[in-house]
Amino acid sequence: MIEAFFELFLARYNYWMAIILMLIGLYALIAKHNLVKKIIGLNIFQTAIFLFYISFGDVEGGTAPIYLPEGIDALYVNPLPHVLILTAIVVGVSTTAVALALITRIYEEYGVIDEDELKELVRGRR
Amino acid sequence: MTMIALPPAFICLAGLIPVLVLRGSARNAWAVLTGAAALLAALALAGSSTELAVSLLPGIETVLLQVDPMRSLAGAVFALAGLLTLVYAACRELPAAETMGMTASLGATLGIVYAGDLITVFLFWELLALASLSIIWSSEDPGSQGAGYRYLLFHIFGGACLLGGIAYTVVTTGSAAIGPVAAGPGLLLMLTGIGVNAAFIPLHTWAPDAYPRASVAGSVALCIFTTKAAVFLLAAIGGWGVAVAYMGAAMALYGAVFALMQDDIRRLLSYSIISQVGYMVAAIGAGTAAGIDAGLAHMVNDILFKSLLFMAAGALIYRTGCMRLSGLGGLARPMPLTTACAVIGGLALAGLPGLNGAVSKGMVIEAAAGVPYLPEMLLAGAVVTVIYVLRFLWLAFFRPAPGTGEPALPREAPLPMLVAMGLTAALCLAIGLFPDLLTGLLPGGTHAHPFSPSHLIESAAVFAAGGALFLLLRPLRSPGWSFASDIDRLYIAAGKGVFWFSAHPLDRMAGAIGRITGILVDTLKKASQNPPVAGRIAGRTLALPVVRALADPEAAGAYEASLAEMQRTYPDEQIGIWGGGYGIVFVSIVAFLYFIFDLLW
Amino acid sequence: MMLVHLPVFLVTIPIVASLLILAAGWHDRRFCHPIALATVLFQFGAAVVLLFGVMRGGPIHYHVGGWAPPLGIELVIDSFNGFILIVILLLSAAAVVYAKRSVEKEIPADKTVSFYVLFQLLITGLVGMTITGDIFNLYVFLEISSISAYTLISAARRPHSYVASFNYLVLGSIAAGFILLGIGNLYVATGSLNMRELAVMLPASYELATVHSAFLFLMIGFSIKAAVFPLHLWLPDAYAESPSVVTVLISTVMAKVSVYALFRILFTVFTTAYILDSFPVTGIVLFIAAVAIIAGAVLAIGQDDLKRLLAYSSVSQIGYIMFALGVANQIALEGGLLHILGHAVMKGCLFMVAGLIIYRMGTSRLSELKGVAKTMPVSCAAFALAGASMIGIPPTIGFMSKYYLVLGAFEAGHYLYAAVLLVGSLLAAVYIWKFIEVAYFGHPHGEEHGHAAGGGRNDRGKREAPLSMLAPVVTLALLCLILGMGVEVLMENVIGPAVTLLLGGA
Amino acid sequence: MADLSALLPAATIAIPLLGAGLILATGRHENIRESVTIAAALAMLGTVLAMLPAILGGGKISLTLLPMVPGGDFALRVDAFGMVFALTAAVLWLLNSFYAIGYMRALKEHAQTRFFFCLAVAIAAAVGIAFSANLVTLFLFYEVLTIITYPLVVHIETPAAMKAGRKYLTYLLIGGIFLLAATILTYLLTGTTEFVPGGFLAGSGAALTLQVLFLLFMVGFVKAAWMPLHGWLPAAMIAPTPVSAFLHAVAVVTAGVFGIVRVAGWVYGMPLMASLGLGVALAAIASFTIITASLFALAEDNLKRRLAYSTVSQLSYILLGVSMLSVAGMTGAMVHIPFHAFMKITLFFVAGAVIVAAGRERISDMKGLGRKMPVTALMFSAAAIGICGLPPLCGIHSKIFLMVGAVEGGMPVLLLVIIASAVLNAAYFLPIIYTMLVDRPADPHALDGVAEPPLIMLVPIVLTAALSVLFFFNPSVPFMDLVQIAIGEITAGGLP
Repeated sequence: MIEAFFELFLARYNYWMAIILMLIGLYALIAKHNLVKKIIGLNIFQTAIFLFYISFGDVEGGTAPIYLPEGIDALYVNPLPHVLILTAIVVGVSTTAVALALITRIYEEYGVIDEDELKELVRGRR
Repeated sequence: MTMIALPPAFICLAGLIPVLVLRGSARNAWAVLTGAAALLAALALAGSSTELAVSLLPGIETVLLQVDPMRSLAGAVFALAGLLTLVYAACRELPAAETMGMTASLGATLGIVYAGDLITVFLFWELLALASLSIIWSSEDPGSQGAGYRYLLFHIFGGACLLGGIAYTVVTTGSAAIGPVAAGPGLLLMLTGIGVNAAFIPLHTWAPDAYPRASVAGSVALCIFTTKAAVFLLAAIGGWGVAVAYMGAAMALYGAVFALMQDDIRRLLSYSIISQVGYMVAAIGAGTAAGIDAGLAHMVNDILFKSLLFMAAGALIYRTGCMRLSGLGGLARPMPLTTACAVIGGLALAGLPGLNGAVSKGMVIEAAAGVPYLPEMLLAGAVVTVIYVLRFLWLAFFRPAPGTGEPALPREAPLPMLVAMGLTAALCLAIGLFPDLLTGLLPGGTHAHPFSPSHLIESAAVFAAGGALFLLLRPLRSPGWSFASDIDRLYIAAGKGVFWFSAHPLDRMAGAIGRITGILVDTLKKASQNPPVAGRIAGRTLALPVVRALADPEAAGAYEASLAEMQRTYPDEQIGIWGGGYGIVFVSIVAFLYFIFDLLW
Repeated sequence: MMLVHLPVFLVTIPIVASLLILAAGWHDRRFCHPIALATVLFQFGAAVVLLFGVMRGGPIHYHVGGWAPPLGIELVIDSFNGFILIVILLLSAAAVVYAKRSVEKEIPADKTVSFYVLFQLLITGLVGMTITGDIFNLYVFLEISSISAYTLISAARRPHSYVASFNYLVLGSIAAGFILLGIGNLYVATGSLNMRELAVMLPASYELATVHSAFLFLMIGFSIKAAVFPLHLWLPDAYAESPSVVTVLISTVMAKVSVYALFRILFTVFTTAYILDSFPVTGIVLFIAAVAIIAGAVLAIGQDDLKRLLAYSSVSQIGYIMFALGVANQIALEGGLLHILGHAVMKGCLFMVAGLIIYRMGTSRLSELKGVAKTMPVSCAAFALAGASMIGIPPTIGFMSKYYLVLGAFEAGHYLYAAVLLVGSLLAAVYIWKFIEVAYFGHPHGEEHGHAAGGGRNDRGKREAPLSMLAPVVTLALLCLILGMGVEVLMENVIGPAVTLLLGGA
Repeated sequence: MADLSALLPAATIAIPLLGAGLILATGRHENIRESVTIAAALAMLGTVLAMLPAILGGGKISLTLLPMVPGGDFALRVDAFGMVFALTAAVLWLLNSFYAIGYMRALKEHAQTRFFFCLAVAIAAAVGIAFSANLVTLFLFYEVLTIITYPLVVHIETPAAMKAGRKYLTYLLIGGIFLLAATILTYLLTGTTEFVPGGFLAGSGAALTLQVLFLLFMVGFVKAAWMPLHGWLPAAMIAPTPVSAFLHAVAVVTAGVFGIVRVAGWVYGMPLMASLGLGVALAAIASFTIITASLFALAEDNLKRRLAYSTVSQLSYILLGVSMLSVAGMTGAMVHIPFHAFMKITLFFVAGAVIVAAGRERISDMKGLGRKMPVTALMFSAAAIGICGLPPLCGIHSKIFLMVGAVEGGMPVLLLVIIASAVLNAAYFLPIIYTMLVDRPADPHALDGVAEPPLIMLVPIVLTAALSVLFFFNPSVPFMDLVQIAIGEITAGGLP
């Protein structure tokens, strides 16, 4: 019982963090009416994924994957996820940039960044 | 002999084309010429045994021309009568359609007579109906439209039935040769088909319906061909059961009785046709060779005296313009010749020895002797015949003219009419006096002896009975009471019913179906503009009564207002990210559940 | 020598070209279009060469920078994505030709350069997605194309387009996140990112729920990108609001590539064994596809705006392709691939015509387009032809793919779903006819149809669109017919092998 | 020579298509456009006639154009039965072209180029149907015919016309879908859709499957306008009269019945039909249609619509003949296709002539028209009489064969149906004849200024009527002979 509980929650806490963060992000993304807050939610969501990657790339007591001189073979963490995540982060940032640009445009056009009011305005104009 | 092998029918049909272009007396002359040519051809065929077969349809050989004694007799008589009719009709210019109709019906009848197989018969059968239709519709009588309409419907029905019967023969025997039909549906159909033309009860109503509506000359033509052609076909096929004989007797009585009760001359004569055809059918139904002979003989004679009577009646109507017995009278003085012809025809019809009617009527009753009660029925018919003949002659010619004072006396009938009537009357006399003129030609070689004591007594008795009744019963001598309705009222009602059905219930039904589908389509279209909202509106509308019932007034009011608002703004914006987002949350939750699931193992 | 490196040139040269455009455009705006055109034509040519190479010598594997997998990134071209490559580059070429005048009309002059750059990047990203053999690389290219798409949608500076683009961005990012997550799970399960290796390693852990969740995430992610029915909500706005040429590109090429990725993941990474046995998903897919076909068509019927109508029709048509995926037998998949091609061609043509109409008439609302066929006969004729193909009138390609799909469905015993397919084509007839009726038999401003003496005068006031825009339209319209007639050739040489490949055959 | 003649079928279809293209190209110059139509019609008639001797010799001309889909290449095969349809269509297209030119010009109709273009493509599709070698090809042309006739139906472009057009399209497209399903199912059952005299379905599936399949086919061939799926035909009467005449009395509807006969004789085969009890089912449908349609016709006052209902009923004569599953019945059915076409097109021509000359469509307004337009009225009467199955027109022949077939096929009940419908036909045609020929208008001056239609319309009317009479006197050449050959083919495998 205890083992199972331990096994389920504590031993894999990193996954849980990821999941919870993701759900928080998604919630913000969907439920918030302020477009900027939506984007923040999006960022949280993405960050959660990044963390997930990094965490499963990690190895207990591993060092940074740097080339070591002969003879010394240290245990080092898996570099590949980290490399990937660098790309992902770049992508995320650019996405955010585009999103914010769009929001400013929307604000210029409609003068609001609240979703419901925006909806009304859009319907009104169409 | 190829020249002779030309079927008379085709002569008439070929003669139709010029009728279209010719006018006035030229047209009449041409028509008479055609008739004469047909007659010549028919006579030329007599005795020869030429046969002309073409294969019109695969698998069925159609014999257009086949000659045997029976055919040549009938052909000659029909051609003769047709010629006389055309002569009679030449008294004035007829519409082209009518002249064509007459010529065509002569041709069609000759075609039926000389046809060597049933398919050919059928083709000419239908043609005859068409020709008669054009005769009827050519009349000025306003009633002629409906009459012609009903006439053709009847005959289309008959023709189709006949074809059904023919189909049976073709399938069962493998050929369309004319001959006795195996019992079964085929027989029934064929009998119905012929029966329509032969005016079997209750398929007879077209005759008294149409004949009086036709023009003066037209009715003469009509009275000759249709029914007699049917009789000829009956005789040619032969092998009918006794039932047919009794049907004949029934017709004889029925027709006679109705003839007695008519006021319209030609309607009277139409019923008389039915009655006389009854005699022939009875004889043919008796089945013996003598019966066939008798039937044919009576057919020939009836053609003569009945057309004579129709001609006379026509002459009356032509001169007086009145076609009802109640309006006529005392015409013996102004129109002696017509009167004479009418008397000859009438007495021949009544069967006075010395006139042709007696000859064949005797044969018929002899032939009928084999069938129980048949002779008695026929004799009874004969008595009634005598009565209505006397009535007709008395009221039309010999009684003092009705009305006060002397009406402007009509002149004698025009020459062509007189010629035609005279010739016909002469024939009636000739055959009456020298029966062998006719009986010598009969296929079965039966001989008539109208002057044998038995026959003389017989006819004397009939005349005595008839005359006595006529003299005793006053109402018979008084005009005016007419019994104009027959079972055709029934048919007309039924027809009207069908029209009504197709005009109202059927039409409305179709319309309703169309409307419903239309509504469905429109609903779909409207709903498709924004399904979720449409669904919501539908749901709320359904819930509306419940809300009205349960909720307090202002809440219900608000509810209705929101509903109205929704309907007003419909179709609304498509649901954007908002709804979709929740969908995504849902699927992602599912995914995450898998994820946790993963952690457990 | 060059030929060996052709695959990588497919990706690198356009990137270089986009930089070139930027530079040249700075100097003079008129350089942009020729460069773009040259590039895309080169790509098309290269694709053709590669496809023939594949047809002769089997799949081509190219290791970028000489690093062999798993470390290096691998470009793979086999008969399947070779075919897709042809399709998307064909449409891209058409779009670029079409772009010139449309851009001049719709895009603000000062944005022309960036427009072409992004346009080039979009195509590049899509091409990359198609030819890469590395699943993470796939994600990267996906994001490249997506981001350029978000921006292009709003390039016309129409207020609504911002909102549309924003919606698309949000949903797209979620999708990308899911895809990333899925890839991560796969990596956890196998420790590799190369598709071929994944395919080899995965069966060991098919029962592992990590794999299941990975599969699910990837499915959802790509379904959102491909606008499969319940996740299509970004699509109508995005298609309707973006500039005509962008609509053409994203509605044909982009949608197709997303579908391609879906097929790739399902059939190459997860083999048929997985999707049929260990994680039986086809039933659900089939059901969703059926719903998509009907719902998309019904929604399309409701539209009054031509572009919106076509957008919903796309939802329905994507359903057809998913249908093939759901049936997952040889014939149906052949039909599906054929429909990828066919739908790209005809929908491209239809959207181009919509663009032409906006170009001339200034509106795409059906209620304002009465009798437009009298003004633009050629365009409307093209629309009619492509529309007939959309309905599935033989001998157009639309009919052929429908035939194969129904045949496949019947063979698999899904009679009901086959019926749905047929009903879908009927509904397609309805929404296509909405335009046909208006265009050909509507009377502008209530003009009583004059019994024009002698008739045959329906070319009064003809104002046809410029040739450079008309040419691709007509080409595509004719392609609907030609491809339909020559379908057997395609089947024999390209699609047949591709499907056998997908189904794990040779 | 052989190879050249092998290309004739393709040429027959290509010529009208080519003509259509030229019509579109020369649209601005009416006379050129019209002459193109006529030339194409003549050329097509020529090619068809060129094939006739070979076919009458019992031969076939096969031609595979290009492979298309599994189950059916795009292939043509000319056989006797297809020739019946093709020949009818070719002859009548020529006549109809003249008539249509006269009609459209007289009424100054708009969009004439579109009109003639669509007409040309339609005839190509019709002939394609006649020459199809397999179900797929047939379906292809069937769908094309559906689409291309739509612009003709809605030609006048009024809201009512659009509504009718939608109805038309809905019925026909739904039918097409069913036909497609049936085709594919046939392919799955047998692995082929190639027409084989005597059928190829036997033993390929459970009885129920084949019965359902036949139902699919029936719905698929909704163009045969059997009730209750006839609604599109009266609706289509809003089209210009040449269209109603040529398409909705000849090409389109005949395509429907042609398909059904094809399926009965070349896919199922009569023995199979009998063993599945499909004959009875078909007979029931046909009888119902014949009677009900005639009843509808009785009440209809619009001439064209009444003719349309008459067409519905007459088409079911053909189905009835098929349902008898006997040689004579089949003969009657097949031969009724051309015969009915010739007579019915005459009737429609007259209806159009009345519209042109007197501007009247309602029968009740046609009193005494025969006095002003005698020839027209006479031709109408003649054709109407022919439809009723009276001499001297060819309609009577099919009636004879149907009757014989009914007995031969052991369904004497059908005799009653035919008898009843014969009476009904007369019942709804005679009043028209009377109104035209005998009746007088209430107002004597109502018809002033009405005269015979222009010669270019009158001549086709007379010709079609004359041909109908000619076929009465000589049914064998060519139609009955062709039908005999076709029957010989499909009954070679034995009779039920």
